Amino acid sequence: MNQWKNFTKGFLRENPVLVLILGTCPTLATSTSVSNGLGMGLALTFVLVMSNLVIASIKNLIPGKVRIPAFILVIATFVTIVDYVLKGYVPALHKELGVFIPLIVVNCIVLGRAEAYASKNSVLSSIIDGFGMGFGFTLALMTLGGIREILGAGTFFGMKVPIFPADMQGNPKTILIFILAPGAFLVYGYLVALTNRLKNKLN
Amino acid sequence: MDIIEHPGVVVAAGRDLVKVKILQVSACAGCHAKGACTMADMEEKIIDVEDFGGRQYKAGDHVTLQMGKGSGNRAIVMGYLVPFLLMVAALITGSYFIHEEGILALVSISVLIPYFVILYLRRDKMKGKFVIRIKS
Amino acid sequence: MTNIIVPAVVSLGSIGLGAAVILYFVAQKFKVIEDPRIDEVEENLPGANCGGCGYAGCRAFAETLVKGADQGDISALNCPAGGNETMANVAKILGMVAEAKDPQIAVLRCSGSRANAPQKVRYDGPQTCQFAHALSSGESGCPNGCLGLGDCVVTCLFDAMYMDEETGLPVIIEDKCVACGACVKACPRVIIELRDKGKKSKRIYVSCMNTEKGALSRKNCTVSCIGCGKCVKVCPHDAITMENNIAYIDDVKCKLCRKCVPECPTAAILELNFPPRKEKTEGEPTPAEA
Amino acid sequence: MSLLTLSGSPHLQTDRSVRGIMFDVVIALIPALLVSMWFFGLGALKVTLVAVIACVFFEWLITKYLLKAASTVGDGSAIVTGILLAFNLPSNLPAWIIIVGALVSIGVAKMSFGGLGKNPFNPALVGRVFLLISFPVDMTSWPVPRFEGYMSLGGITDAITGPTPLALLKAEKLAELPGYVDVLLGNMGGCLGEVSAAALLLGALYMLYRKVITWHIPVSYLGAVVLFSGILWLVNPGIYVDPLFHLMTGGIMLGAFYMATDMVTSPMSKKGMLLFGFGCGILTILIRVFGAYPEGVSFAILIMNAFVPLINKYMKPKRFGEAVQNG
Amino acid sequence: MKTFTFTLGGIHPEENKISEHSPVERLEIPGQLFVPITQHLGAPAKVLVNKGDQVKTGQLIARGEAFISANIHAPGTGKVSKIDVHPDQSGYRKTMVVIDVDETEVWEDGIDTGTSIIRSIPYAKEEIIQKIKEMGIVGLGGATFPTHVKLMIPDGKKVETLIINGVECEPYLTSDHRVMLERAEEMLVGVQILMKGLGVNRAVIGIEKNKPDAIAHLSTMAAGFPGIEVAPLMVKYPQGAEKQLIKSILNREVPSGKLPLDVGCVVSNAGTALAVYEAVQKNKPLIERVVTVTGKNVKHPCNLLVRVGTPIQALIDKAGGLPENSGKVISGGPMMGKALNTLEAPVTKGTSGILVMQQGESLRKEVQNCIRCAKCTQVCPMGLEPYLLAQEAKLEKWDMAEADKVMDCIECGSCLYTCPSGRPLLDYIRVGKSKVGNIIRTRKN
Amino acid sequence: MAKTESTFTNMVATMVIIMVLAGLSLAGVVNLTADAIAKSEKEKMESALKEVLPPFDNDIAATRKEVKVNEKDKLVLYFAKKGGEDVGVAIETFTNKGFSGNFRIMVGFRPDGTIINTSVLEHHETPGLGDKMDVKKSKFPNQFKDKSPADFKLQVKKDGGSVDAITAATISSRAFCDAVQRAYDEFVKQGGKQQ
Amino acid sequence: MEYIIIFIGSAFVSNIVLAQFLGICPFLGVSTKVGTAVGMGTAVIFVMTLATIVTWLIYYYLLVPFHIEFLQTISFIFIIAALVQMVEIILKKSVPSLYQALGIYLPLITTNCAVLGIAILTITKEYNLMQGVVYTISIAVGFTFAIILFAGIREQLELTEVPKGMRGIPIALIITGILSLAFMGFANLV
Ligand SMILES: Cc1cc2nc3c(=O)[nH]c(=O)nc-3n(C[C@H](O)[C@H](O)[C@H](O)COP(=O)(O)O)c2cc1C
Ligand SMILES: Cc1cc2nc3c(=O)[nH]c(=O)nc-3n(C[C@H](O)[C@H](O)[C@H](O)COP(=O)(O)O)c2cc1C
Ligand SMILES: Cc1cc2nc3c(=O)[nH]c(=O)nc-3n(C[C@H](O)[C@H](O)[C@H](O)COP(=O)(O)O)c2cc1C
Ligand SMILES: Cc1cc2nc3c(=O)[nH]c(=O)nc-3n(C[C@H](O)[C@H](O)[C@H](O)CO)c2cc1C
Ligand code: SF4
Ligand code: SF4
Ligand code: SF4
Ligand code: SF4
Ligand code: FES
Repeated sequence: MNQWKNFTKGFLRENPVLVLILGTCPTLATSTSVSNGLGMGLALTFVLVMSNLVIASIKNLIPGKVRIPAFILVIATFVTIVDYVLKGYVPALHKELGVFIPLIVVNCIVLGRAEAYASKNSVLSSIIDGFGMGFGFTLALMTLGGIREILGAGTFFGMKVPIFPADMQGNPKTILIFILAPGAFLVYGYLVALTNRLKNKLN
Repeated sequence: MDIIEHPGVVVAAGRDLVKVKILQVSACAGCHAKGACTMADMEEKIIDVEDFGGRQYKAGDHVTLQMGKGSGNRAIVMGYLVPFLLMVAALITGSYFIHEEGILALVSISVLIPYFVILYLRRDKMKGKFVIRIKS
Repeated sequence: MTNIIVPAVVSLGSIGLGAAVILYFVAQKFKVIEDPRIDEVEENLPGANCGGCGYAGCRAFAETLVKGADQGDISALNCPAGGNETMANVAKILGMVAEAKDPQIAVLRCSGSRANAPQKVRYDGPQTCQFAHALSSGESGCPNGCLGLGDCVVTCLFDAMYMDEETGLPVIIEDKCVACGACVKACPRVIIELRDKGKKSKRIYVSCMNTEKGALSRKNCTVSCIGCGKCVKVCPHDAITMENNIAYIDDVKCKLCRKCVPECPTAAILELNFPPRKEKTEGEPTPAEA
Repeated sequence: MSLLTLSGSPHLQTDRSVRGIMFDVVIALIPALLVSMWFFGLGALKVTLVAVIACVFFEWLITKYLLKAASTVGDGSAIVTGILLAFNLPSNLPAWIIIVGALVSIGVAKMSFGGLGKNPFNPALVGRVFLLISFPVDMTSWPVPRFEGYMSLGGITDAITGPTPLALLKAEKLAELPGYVDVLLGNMGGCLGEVSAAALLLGALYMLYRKVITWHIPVSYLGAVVLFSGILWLVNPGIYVDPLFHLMTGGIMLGAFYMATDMVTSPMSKKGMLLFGFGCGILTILIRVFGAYPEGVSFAILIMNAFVPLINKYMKPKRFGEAVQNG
Repeated sequence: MKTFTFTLGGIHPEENKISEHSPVERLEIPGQLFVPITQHLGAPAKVLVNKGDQVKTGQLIARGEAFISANIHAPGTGKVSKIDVHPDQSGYRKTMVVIDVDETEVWEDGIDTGTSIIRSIPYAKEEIIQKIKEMGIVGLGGATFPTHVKLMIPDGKKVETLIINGVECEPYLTSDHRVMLERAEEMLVGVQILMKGLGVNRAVIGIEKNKPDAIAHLSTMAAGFPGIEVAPLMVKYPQGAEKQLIKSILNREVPSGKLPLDVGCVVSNAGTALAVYEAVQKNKPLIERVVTVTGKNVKHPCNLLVRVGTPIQALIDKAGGLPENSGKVISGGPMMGKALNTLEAPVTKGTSGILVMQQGESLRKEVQNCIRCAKCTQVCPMGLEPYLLAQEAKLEKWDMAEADKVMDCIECGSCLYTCPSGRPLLDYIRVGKSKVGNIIRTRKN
Repeated sequence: MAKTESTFTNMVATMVIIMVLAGLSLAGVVNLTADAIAKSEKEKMESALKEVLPPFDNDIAATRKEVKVNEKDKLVLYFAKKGGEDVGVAIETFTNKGFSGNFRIMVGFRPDGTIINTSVLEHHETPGLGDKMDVKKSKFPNQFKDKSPADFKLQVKKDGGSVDAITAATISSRAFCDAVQRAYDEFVKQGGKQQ
Repeated sequence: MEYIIIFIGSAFVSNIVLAQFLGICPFLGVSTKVGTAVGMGTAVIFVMTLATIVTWLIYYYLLVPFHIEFLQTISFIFIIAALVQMVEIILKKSVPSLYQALGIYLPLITTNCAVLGIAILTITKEYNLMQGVVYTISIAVGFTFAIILFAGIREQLELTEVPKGMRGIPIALIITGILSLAFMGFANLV
């Protein structure tokens, strides 16, 4: 496959979040704002790219039957690295993402890519694949986070988006629910429906 | 009566026993992205069926297995619910005598051993409780 | 800081050991990975899940194909929606060869349009052919004719059919129909037939399924086959048979000579995609073979 | 002679229609609307109109442009949803918030599922709870009802806001609670539709008479409220108010007669309806007494809505011949 | 007097018994009679005559050979002009014996055409059953189940009560009502014959309270017939449905998939009792029956004694012709009857009425989404959930439909009648019943 | 490169090797980040302390004093000095009356018992509502500044106190007062300075 | 009392699926049948409890003493995966018929983010063993409760024709959203 296509397939056609519906938990939990979405997206992309790289390079060394445990091990290592690095250098983000950082280890996107792609393809394609998928994930999380942040908090990347009237104390009357749990499900639901529609239109 | 069905393929057929291979998929595999996510999400299991109405099967036949809902529920109770309750019971009673939590934890897990040993000893008796048929 | 490295390495090492042992036995016992060819074959199928192959969906068909290949024979399997090209691709994946099959197409064997078979009563139940058929002989009174409520159109996954508002009959769009046969199954009156597409899509067929005697069927519809047998006599290739008051043209035997068409007193035989006939005098034989 | 018509039996159909049923509900709600206009002035009318128009408009828009189907606004259900949504809002709510609520009610809770009859959750309540959670400030500042209210045309923004009896309860201020007469007539703070128990009862009687609803859900709902709050009251009358007060305040009357009875989102069998109502009652008191929110009706009904499929599955109507199945 | 009724569901459509007070008139035999060879539930009868044969009135022209089948007799004197297809009440063409009727009527030997009432029943049980079978008697209540089969109680079953169905719960129809008024005595003898045939000594005649004259008349008459009682019933549709009637009168419920036999009773229609009387006491086969011809716009709504095989057009002509704005012609009542697509179709043994509906009332309501109002569930006399069954049938979930007891539906139509959304519930349920029925049958084999 | 076979030894060997490698690299990363993590935690605490205390010059971390309230909950006190003089006490306090459970705040007191400032350390209150008790989000906490709980009644006005509650977040406001009151009680108990 | 508070708090107030966003995949993916949902729930309760006990042991008796808490993620995932397999093997060896019946009845129980997540959260929340077990059970009960309700609604929706664009995942998410909305009513119940 052409590498560009390989890279872009995760954007829409095979978007892991909006089309394949993988890794739903972190998607819902960490999309309360664009920056959280971006943070989670980057963390996952890092793990994805690194584990794809390692797995693609050692794929022939691993006996078939311990393939999956070996992959998990590689992934878990990178997850722990990300966990500690974030804790040390971006503690605020680390706190926001909480348990969802270690949970990257069971994320279907990461393992699925390792198993379905990196274990069969060259190092370069695997890295590109990792970047593409990671980018698609990040994109989806940021879209979700963007919608939720604008509607729910009246901000975008923390900057005020003045579309809501203010209350007596001058705070904008935002639609709070969007940064709470129900809002996450609703926005995600409609986004998936919309993506399906878009995808069908493109075909 | 509610019947549960599961497709399978005959792998071996004898006079009294038909062995049927089924593919058990995980909940995740019910989702359409199963191609992308392959973490332990499928397993083949071989099911022994004695009740097949004396019909002739040969390896490779596609068949549908049937089981009463009662059997399924009983399996869940015996396979998951009872051990769970045992574990919790051991934990609660144990907590009155054992104050070192680590040992308590070990004790509560280890009650499962006799349970499964008992199950093992009674396995032939249990056979009759899970009636699996081949749908005609 | 070596104090954490040693226990880390030791404990991980031992977990790794334990896991490897357990997993080894587990893998030994159960783990299966589906045959990768199934996925590959499935990818090459149209993915319409139309059921034209006779299996529950494209995946089921892919499984069957793989199994068939293992047993060395896939000649009985065919994907009408994908056609010969798809079958050739699939066969290649499986290391087999697929024989090309003559393409087929659905034809509607009824010409009972609103004009030809006028409405005698009004049907007011649920608007599906299935119900109308179960209730009575239908609006025109013809017990075998099209009910015009479009069960077939709804079933077609390929948008290959539409209802002609004027005639009240479904129309099959030649380029789109893949001959999956879904409509044939959907029609309660079984008046859609899959026929060989023929050279340049030329087809000749009797567009009527009314098994009643001629006089009776004429009462309901002006273009019904009345079972007069003239076409049977005129056909030089023995392609036409008469059963139950209805003529049938065998699409394999028919050489598309068009001799039967003018013979039919009720114009029940249709010819499709032929060049227009030259003006000709009565009874003159038409030129054989187009 | 024209053509004969064919159809399967039976050849008779009742003259009751969906539209008729919905308009019966509208009629039943009129007394309560009048009472709330009396207390809250034109604000009440404004809120109701905005909600109804927005609901109908969104339903029309969605059927036409998203579902691409024949319009269904004629069946009147969007009007009922609109009125009931409005009845669950304070009378001084800004119009744009009401419109957001209407969009959620109709767009999310109803049309996403395919429209009338397919929604598992009560649309008006989904809308209300959505707003409650999104705009807790606006949704819990109740204008104080004043007899002269109907004269202060649109002077809504600066109306004095005051607590509802239930908010007082939450704040553990039993002393300031209004008396029963005020409560019955509606002279207290609260949403549009929950103010007058008497007006709501009048409408409910009409619906019962017209057989739009049956007695099962309201009776078991109110029964459970009395039972549960009664037990609490008997245990400690010092902290817990008496059942009658619970019955008369907040949205219980509105909920029990108009919202829990929504046929779309309530069980099909009589047994099921009784259980449903009972569950609503218990949950309402549970949330009122122990939860964060002063009022639990909306949540209780929504939670019970989620149980309806299970209730329908396991509580089938009594079948003919069932009793003697084994005899 | 105690009023009996059943407990679950039921509706009360407008009764419209317009022809209630019109005495039964005889309709003259038309020029041509179309006699279908299937006029009963079960296998078609085998034709015994050939084209061109001369037949006498009451002559056996087709024999029911299968276990569940019935004999067919010539309803008139004349020549068999052809044995060919002709549209029946569904509009599909079916095999019929067509008789060109002669001027003068000649009855088959042995038939007593006199009017005297014979009360003594000198026959044994088996003879009675044999005679009923010979004379081709089938149930006139609608299902046209061969009556002799009902009388043959399988070993091990015990029947204690005969219930005579004089309910006539269908709106408009009045034929049973007239029979019970005008021919009460003969009918009661018929009931006695049935009792004897069954070997029971109790019979209850169930009559809805909207026929007070019939209740009164029969009650007095029944005094002279030991073991026969009259039970007044609440006016509620479908009071006349077999299972509901048994529940009303005996407070027993026929379990799902079981027959009345299983709760110790047999149900027969009032008209059937009369036919039994004529068959056994007078050797008269079932060749004519009372048919109500009615409708809001029909000029002369009436009750006619009609020979089987008479084209429906003739009945309508007799009642003053088809009104200008007719929308639907129904064979039977408005709840269970069949809409006709041609008036050429003949009257059969099962035709209880011809109802002409106006255009306005004949069109179905616009179909809307089900609003889950549960009205259909509330009115279903079988305690089913029609909205669910219909949806399961629509989406072809046959196993679910079976589990939800679609086969218990008696097709009374109460659900469709009552649905405010105008959903075609019964249409779907019928499809469900036929599919599920097939599935069950193939499973058994 | 040929694929490694799935023999028992191979499997065990690979797993062990990868595990060991993973262990090594992780231990390395942990070592590398340990300082950063410690630093960031310290900074967080110090910035909170700075927010609620006047300038000080002692090693404040060393003055840390824990007071266990029950098995899980504790108060933590820090004593600030400048030039050997007590300038204030910072008390890390908690409440479990929050809208969504516990939250922890830091309150700084002058030796005379007036409140210098408050800072929210950890909370789960609803964004947009309860989280307004944070200085960064609203002016609500400012009303506590320079007040002495001795005369400033730490209750919301609804309950008869002196505190203006956050609109629609009375519960959080009440809980906030509860936490401050607890800190003040401890302050009084400790006599306002390090003992 | 403390346990009751943990129970209500974790099963209803912050329901694992509806408020904490864990285990969404099995929640959305599990069969639409109520019966299966009940079975799945029971299995999850057992597996989760077992996993918590074991990981708790490992954490406090292995990782903490050796100061290798950073191996938490890595060791937990392995231990849980191995546990799940062990349960399978033990069931298979001890009572093959029971094991086979489960195979037909239930989907496979896999390690998903719910099991791992709860094991980690039990540690993060610094629960002792008893609290941790109660917490886990409550969470698992909450999960079971949510999937049963959800399966019921989906079973009903199977018979109503949902608009094409919304079918499948979108409508499932909308239902979950509304359910989550309704569950907010439990807020602050404890
Ligand atoms: C297949 C079949 C077998 C029946 N067998 C008997 C029977 O043995 N005895 C009997 O009394 N009735 C029998 N019946 C008649 C039914 O009980 C019932 O009277 C008949 O179907 C007409 O009822 P309906 O008009 O309410 O539909 C049978 C009916 C059917 C369809
Ligand atoms: C909904 C329904 C209504 C019926 N109403 C009547 C009725 O009013 N009168 C009647 O004789 N039979 C009625 N029947 C038929 C009876 O169930 C039963 O078949 C009949 O009384 C048996 O007698 P028969 O075999 O002599 O016809 C009805 C059946 C159904 C399903
Ligand atoms: C989603 C949601 C979150 C809420 N969060 C809080 C909160 O964090 N803190 C709080 O005090 N009240 C919160 N509330 C509001 C309370 O439920 C309630 O409105 C308040 O306790 C009483 O209102 P008052 O402050 O106007 O008297 C929240 C309400 C909703 C709907
Ligand atoms: C008795 C009755 C009560 C109703 N209650 C409600 C209600 O509480 N909320 C609502 O949105 N619609 C209500 N409706 C209208 C309608 O049923 C509702 O919009 C449907 O849920 C939409 O599918 C009610 C209708 C009736 C007949
Ligand atoms: S027209 Fe019929 S055969 Fe052709 S594609 Fe459509 S359904 Fe298939
Ligand atoms: S061809 Fe058959 S299915 Fe299609 S409209 Fe005609 S009757 Fe209906
Ligand atoms: S037609 Fe069937 S489902 Fe409908 S009410 Fe009558 S018995 Fe019930
Ligand atoms: S009566 Fe009609 S609308 Fe009401 S539940 Fe039944 S089918 Fe639905
Ligand atoms: S991401 Fe949580 S279960 Fe899949």
